[in-house]
Amino acid sequence: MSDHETSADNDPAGRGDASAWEQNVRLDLDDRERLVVDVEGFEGPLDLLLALARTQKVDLAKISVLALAQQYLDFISEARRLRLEIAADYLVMAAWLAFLKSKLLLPAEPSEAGEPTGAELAALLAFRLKRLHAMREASAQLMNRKRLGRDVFARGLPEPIRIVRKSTYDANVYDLLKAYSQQRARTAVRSMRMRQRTVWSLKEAREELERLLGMTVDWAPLDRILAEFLVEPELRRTALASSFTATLEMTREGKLEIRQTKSFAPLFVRWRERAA
Amino acid sequence: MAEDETERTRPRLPLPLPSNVIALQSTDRREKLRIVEALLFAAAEPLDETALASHFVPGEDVKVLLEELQALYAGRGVNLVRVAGKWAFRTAEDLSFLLEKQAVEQRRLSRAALETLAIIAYHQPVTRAEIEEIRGVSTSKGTIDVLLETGWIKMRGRRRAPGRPVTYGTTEAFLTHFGFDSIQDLPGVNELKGAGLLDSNLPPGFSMPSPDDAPDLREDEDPLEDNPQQEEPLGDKDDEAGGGEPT
Amino acid sequence: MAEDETERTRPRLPLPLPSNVIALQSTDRREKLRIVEALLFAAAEPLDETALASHFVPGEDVKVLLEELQALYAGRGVNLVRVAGKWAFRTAEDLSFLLEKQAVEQRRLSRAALETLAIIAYHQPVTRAEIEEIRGVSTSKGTIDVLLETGWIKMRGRRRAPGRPVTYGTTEAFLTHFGFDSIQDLPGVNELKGAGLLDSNLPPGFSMPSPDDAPDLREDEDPLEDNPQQEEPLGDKDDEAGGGEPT
Repeated sequence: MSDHETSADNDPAGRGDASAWEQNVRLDLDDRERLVVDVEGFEGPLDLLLALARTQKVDLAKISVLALAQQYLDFISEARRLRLEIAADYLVMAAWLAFLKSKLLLPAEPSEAGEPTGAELAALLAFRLKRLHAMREASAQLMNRKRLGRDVFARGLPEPIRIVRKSTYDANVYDLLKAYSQQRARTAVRSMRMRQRTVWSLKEAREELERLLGMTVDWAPLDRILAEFLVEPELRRTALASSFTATLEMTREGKLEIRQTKSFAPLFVRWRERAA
Repeated sequence: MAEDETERTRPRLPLPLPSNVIALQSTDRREKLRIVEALLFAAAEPLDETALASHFVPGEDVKVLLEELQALYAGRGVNLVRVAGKWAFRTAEDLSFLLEKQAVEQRRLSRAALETLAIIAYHQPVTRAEIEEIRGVSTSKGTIDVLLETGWIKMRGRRRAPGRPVTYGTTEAFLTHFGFDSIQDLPGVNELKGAGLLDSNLPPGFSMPSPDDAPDLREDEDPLEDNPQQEEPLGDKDDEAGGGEPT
Repeated sequence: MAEDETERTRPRLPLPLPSNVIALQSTDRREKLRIVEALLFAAAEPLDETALASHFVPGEDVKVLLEELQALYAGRGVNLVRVAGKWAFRTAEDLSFLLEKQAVEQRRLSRAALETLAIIAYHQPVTRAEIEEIRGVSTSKGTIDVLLETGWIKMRGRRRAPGRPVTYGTTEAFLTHFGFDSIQDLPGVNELKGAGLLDSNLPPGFSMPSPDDAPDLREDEDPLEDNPQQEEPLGDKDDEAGGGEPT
């Protein structure tokens, strides 16, 4: 019961509670002025009819459509007398009810085929009123439900599904070996450059020549003197090139003598000071 | 008094399970109940049996587990309920007074909107013209917009009739909010049906339709266009309102 | 096995309460428990005892109610836990897997990771500094982390050298993934040349080690500490990188 009252509060029109609602209407009828002012509050002619029907204080099933039609027409004429503006659809309903009333009062004429009789039209109106009333009740019942977020509550702290991102990695042997090979080759180039330190510099060649020539007294072919350095192909070129340049330099300085019988023939060198 | 209330709110099961049932359960069964309990407790939305079953081996009777869990929570501060054909934990109905602070401020619906909602619920699928016919008054676009905003109603399709008016129906959120397991649980639906009051057309005495929120379109419904916004039916109010005039 | 899990995860309480405790409770006490239960369930955040007490007459021992409720939920799919001095329901820890959804992403290893992996495979056991020396560039912590995540490499031990850097080696999963029967099946120089992966005119003295993934620690390796996390070697990059500078 307490729920009922709460909902009446929540329902702005307060129509959920039948008795309170009826009271309102009765109050309106007691004071015509107020009723007319309240016409604004009616949601159309059917709503007004339903309100008037309530004043008959009978079950909607037993309602007197004729009396209701008269009530409606009285209401409209009263409103007109007060020079109130009445929406068109209320007037359309009034015209229709006047027609219905005449149909109900006059003895049934042999009507044209398919044209409904007065009783049928009355039943139709009664049905529509009942149906609207039923929907009103239903809406009140709906709003009186134990509603989620108002009367009953879901978990306030739902625990969300966590997405666990799991990565699976893809790599194939080819990529792996290619990566290794390329990076090793890359760094191998770098380390070759470091090996160039073993390449003979001019200074190194001079020192080596001085040492080697010191052990000989006579003309000796340069490549024989350098034999020990010419085994390794890597070293051969640099040893020869640097020694030759060094030989020329030392000759120019007067420390060495060079001799060659013809182009591309072996180059002979000897220590000049010894010879002298 | 409190006892009475607990009894009243105890869910469907005819008899409370004896309190030693848990102790008798096999550990395996107890683990299964724990899993269902944890899933439903954690979920932000009601879960259906299929979703729950996906955590078990095929063939597991989740429904039996759910009913056992429901019995376990009957009379507790939190109950296991069925809504919209799914399962969810909810605070016990009789404790609503406690939780007023938690209540989220809900938009007050106008009387017209409430009536329209009820008509859509009971008469769905229903067009705006039919709603107006029942209410005997034209329904403003705003009223339907407000209801669409609540998420309780949706546009379902178009009636295969002149003007191809949009048909409206209720959503799962409607069932969830009002705590219905299915639309057939609407209060008084059978009585209304019996009295012929769910027929949007006349006269009574013919076969009565039931409210139907099944998403499948009826015979006389066409799908909404891909882009219903473009042919928004609520704009052309004048055309449709014609159906609502008193005849 | 399921038995074990339940036992293991049963919260603090030394003994489960007998299952007939609820039945013995007075209706009044049961109502109080229902109230606490509903409040905690609906609350959008953990509640402290003061907040809960505000729903009872002054002097009510909420703590005792909470402990009783906690005992009631012990061993269930949902437990009542204290977090930061407040109370909340939480999915039982052993069921947290229910709330996880695996999203598997297929990812490609970066070039740096591939190189590092290959160096670890050929040169293992190898420290990060040594990897950097071979690669000629510094290796980010992330690269090694990713490789550890793949499960293809592992920390083997620590090099008996200043700074005691971690040594890395490949795992069985590495062999499985790349389809090697043993680590010795990694191709040598000539095979790589034959496959066109290595240039044929490499400098003399270019050599590749014969890989060895034997799990036994080498002479110059010490075991990892019992708790490698605490002395996580990957963090102190600077220290280790020092060892990797070209000398």
